[in-house]
Amino acid sequence: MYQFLYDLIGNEILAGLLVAVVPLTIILVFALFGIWLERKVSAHMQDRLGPMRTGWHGWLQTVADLMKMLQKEDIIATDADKTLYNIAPVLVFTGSFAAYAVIPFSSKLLGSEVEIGLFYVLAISSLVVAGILMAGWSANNKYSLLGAMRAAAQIISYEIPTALIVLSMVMLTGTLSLDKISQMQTSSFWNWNIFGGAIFGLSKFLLIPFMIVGALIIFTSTLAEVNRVPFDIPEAESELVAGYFTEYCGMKWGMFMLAEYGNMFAVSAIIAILFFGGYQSPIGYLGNSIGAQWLVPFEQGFWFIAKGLTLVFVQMWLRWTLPRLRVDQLMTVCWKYLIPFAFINLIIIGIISLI
Amino acid sequence: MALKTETMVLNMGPQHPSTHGVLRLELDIEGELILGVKPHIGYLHRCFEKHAEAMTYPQVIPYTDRLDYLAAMGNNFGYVTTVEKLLGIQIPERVEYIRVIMAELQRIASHLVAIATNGADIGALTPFLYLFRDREYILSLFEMTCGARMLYNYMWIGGLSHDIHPDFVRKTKEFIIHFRPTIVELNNLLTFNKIFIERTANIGILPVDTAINFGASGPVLRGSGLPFDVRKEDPYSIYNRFDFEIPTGKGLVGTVGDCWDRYYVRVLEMEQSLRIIEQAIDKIPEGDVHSAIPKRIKPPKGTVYSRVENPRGELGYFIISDGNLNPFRVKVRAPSFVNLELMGELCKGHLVADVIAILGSLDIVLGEIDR
Amino acid sequence: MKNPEEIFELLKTEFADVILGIDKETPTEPIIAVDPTQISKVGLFLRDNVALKFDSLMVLSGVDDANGTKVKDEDGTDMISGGTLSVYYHLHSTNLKHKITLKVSTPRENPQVESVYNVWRTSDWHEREAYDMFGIIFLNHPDLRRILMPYDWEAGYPLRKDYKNPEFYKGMKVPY
Amino acid sequence: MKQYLKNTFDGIFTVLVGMKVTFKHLFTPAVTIQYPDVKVKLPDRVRNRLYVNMDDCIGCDQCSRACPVSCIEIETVKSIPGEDLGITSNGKKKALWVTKFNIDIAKCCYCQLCVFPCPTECIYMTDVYEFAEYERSNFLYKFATLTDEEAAQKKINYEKLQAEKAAAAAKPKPETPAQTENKPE
Repeated sequence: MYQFLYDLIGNEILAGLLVAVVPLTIILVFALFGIWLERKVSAHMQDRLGPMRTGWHGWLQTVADLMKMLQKEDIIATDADKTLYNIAPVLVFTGSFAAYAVIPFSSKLLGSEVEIGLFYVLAISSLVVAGILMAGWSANNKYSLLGAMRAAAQIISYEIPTALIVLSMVMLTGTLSLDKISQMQTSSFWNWNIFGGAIFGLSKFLLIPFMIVGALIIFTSTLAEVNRVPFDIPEAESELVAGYFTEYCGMKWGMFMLAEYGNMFAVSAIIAILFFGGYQSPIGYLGNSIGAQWLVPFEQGFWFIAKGLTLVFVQMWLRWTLPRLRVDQLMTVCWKYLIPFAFINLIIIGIISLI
Repeated sequence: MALKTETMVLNMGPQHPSTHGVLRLELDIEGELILGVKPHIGYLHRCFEKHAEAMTYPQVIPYTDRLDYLAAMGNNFGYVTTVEKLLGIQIPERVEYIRVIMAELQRIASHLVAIATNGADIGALTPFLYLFRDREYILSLFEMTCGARMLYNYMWIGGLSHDIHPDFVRKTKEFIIHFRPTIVELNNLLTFNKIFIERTANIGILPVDTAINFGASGPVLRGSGLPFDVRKEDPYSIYNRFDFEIPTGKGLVGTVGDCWDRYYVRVLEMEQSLRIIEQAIDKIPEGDVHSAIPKRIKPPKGTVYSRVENPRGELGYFIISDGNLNPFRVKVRAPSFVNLELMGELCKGHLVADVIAILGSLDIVLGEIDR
Repeated sequence: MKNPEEIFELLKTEFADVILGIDKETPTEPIIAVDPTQISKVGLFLRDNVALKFDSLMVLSGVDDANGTKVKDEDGTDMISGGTLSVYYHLHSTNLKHKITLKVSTPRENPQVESVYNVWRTSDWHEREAYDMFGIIFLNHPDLRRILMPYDWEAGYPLRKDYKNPEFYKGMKVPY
Repeated sequence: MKQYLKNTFDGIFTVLVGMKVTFKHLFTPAVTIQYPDVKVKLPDRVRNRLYVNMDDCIGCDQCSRACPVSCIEIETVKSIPGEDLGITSNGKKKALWVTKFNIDIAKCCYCQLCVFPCPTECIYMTDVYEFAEYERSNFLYKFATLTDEEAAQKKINYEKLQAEKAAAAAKPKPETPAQTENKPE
């Protein structure tokens, strides 16, 4: 992408900025759309209508809310640590936004073609923890503090099963580059990693059950990393009011919200890349068959967004179905269930990939 | 080297999403561990008992509506049976049947809120909406009958304010048919959900002797395994004519007397209430619901304590009459008031999140705690 | 299952002059009058005796008997002096299914009743409420504070018949 | 170990059962309505804003006495002979000028206790439930049809009559004041 733009414009800085603008636009538009989708999904699951007045089925509702948030007075509690308090939402948002740098939306549209994309995503998404801790500590509110402590413990713990599954995928594909992983799963859904990847023979069939388990584990643990129900205990509105962002209001609160929805799509994108073929079409490309090569990247973009949104929908679906866990049970799920399963999964996949 | 630690006081409420009103809980916590819970009440104190002393007997009825505002029919029922006992008057059969049907519908409506909010406290918001949808149906039945959805002033001393609507019997039968699948759905979605069980089983265990000593009643006591129900124990109105069971906590997924048992007792009780309604709805005799209402209500001197089984437990009215038009003293034994006392006992050694689950399972209504 | 007369006889033989009498005139249930300073002992006996087993205190209610001398003050309220305040105990046995009502009366000027906290824990808040509303002091109660009214309410005890609302509470106008 | 595997299975299975329930509801029609655009049909016994049909009111004060929150205030003046106040729709003869009939609807608790004692059924609850106001004073509904001057005139007329009577019989009858209950608020 950068290379393409650099060739086109011939200016390094401008090209770099343009590259950055694309994911920013996507994250903002997605957050707006995601919040609307969340509202509509929850409403219809609960036999309600949801927002209906602003635009067709209320699709402008989030825009209206954003307008309201921008106009709100920015209240900072007297006893808050002002510096940290102001940095925290920016840091959280940066963490979730920076992850988009390496996500390949299609074979042409990707911010940076770094070789260690997967590693980068895992690292940068941990930045969120620092932001959350800052938010919780600086607000000088007991609910915020409890929420932040819970969040830190939770996110750090759930990094482990995520990393273990990512490790097994890296072992199988032999690369850390998200683009390369996507390219490997080309041409048919049968080549997706969830179906054992683009290999043939016995090992492919042996891999399928373990791949499904792996996909479930990484889905669960990323769910916890983005603080969604049933793992939304850092926010836990019935216990901690709003957890670490209890004291925030206006656009700073909005940034936490944007970061949350940005994160939701980011982790869905990672799962889509690792297991569901990334931007690859499951049925082949229309552009190839009619001979219009320029159409292919657009189709890829469509498939990528579609896969990501499907996973986001499942996240929402779960949110409106399940109660939330308690903090110790959350740790139990992680350390006693997900990590052993992920570890066994890693070993078995390793053995299978040897034969 | 030991780190210096100190306990933190967390003020939960009076404004908090899940204290079910304006209840303030003072939690002494160490990390997330609860060392002690002190409830502070009185934020909703409306001087009911003082008001009642200045009202005539029928004028107190609208005030009783506002005690347990989720079960106003039950409050009316308790008050009017107490005053009727004091007056010693006979009530027409038709009135008795209609009262029982209304009280049982109200019990279902109230348990729906209890279950829904208990679920919502634990994080399941969808069952909340499903159950409120069905509660609306019951409220519409009440609205059709007496014109109000929540604060009915429906049962009067010696009778009822309105006869039932001509459509009432048909619509109630429709409701029963429509409602049974909702219970199944609720069980699938929430009751037997693994996460819900994990959150409520073995939490806030209340042994039966503690429960009795603390005066707990209603689903809280029955959840501890004692089949105690005023409807059977001390039958008032015409409850002895109906065939129903008293569900008790059995420790199906945890220990007897835990939050899940209290929750599940409510689920089972809705089914029993449906049974009572089914038995009563076809037998409503003909008659005039106004015939026994005394023109002038002036009870003789005396004291009376009478109790009914409200959805939240044993609701008692202690009335002293000095032979005037207004009561000399009305004391309400509010079930939530007594049940809330258990908070400090139940919460010890649990986590902050469990406080919410325990409070939800006690199912308090601040309207009758603060009176 | 025992009726109140039998229970009265039983109590009379056990405690003699602590039990002051039985009032059978009330239309609904007889009331046994007890000495206010000995109620805890009587309660313990009622709870633990195998023939009685009153394990549950249904309700404890304070009552202003308003039987003292009444003097009208300038705004028309009856100011009462002398007479008694009473506490009613409605007991119930979940096991043997019988009920009984006890009553203690205590002078209005110095209302002191022994707490039954150690017998029935449920009396904790009921006693606090009776204290809050009538000013009845429950001896040996571990935590006798106001419960429904603000902790720093200074205008007296609201459910007494001669209670007058204050004009202001901390600078806020009380009657609206 | 068995318990461990059972927990894992239970966890996944019950989550799937729950998801099935919510997915089914995704396609059931909503039960909520677009409120100000669509309105629920209220049943005929509905209890909302009070209304007084002054043509039928005989000023008997029974509603005011029945009210548990004292939100109805009535003042009446006796008519003098020769004045025709008309009759109510159910044939009762009116004998009192209603000079004041105020309902403070902000205090009203919608208990309907005032409706039943009314001998002419002139006070009743309507199905109007949207009557929010910006000023609290707007909630004081004044139903009396007489203007202030007319009311004052009636009072003077009556007092004159009383004075005449007193002069005639030297035994004046006291004017019946409006009875309202005094309750501590």
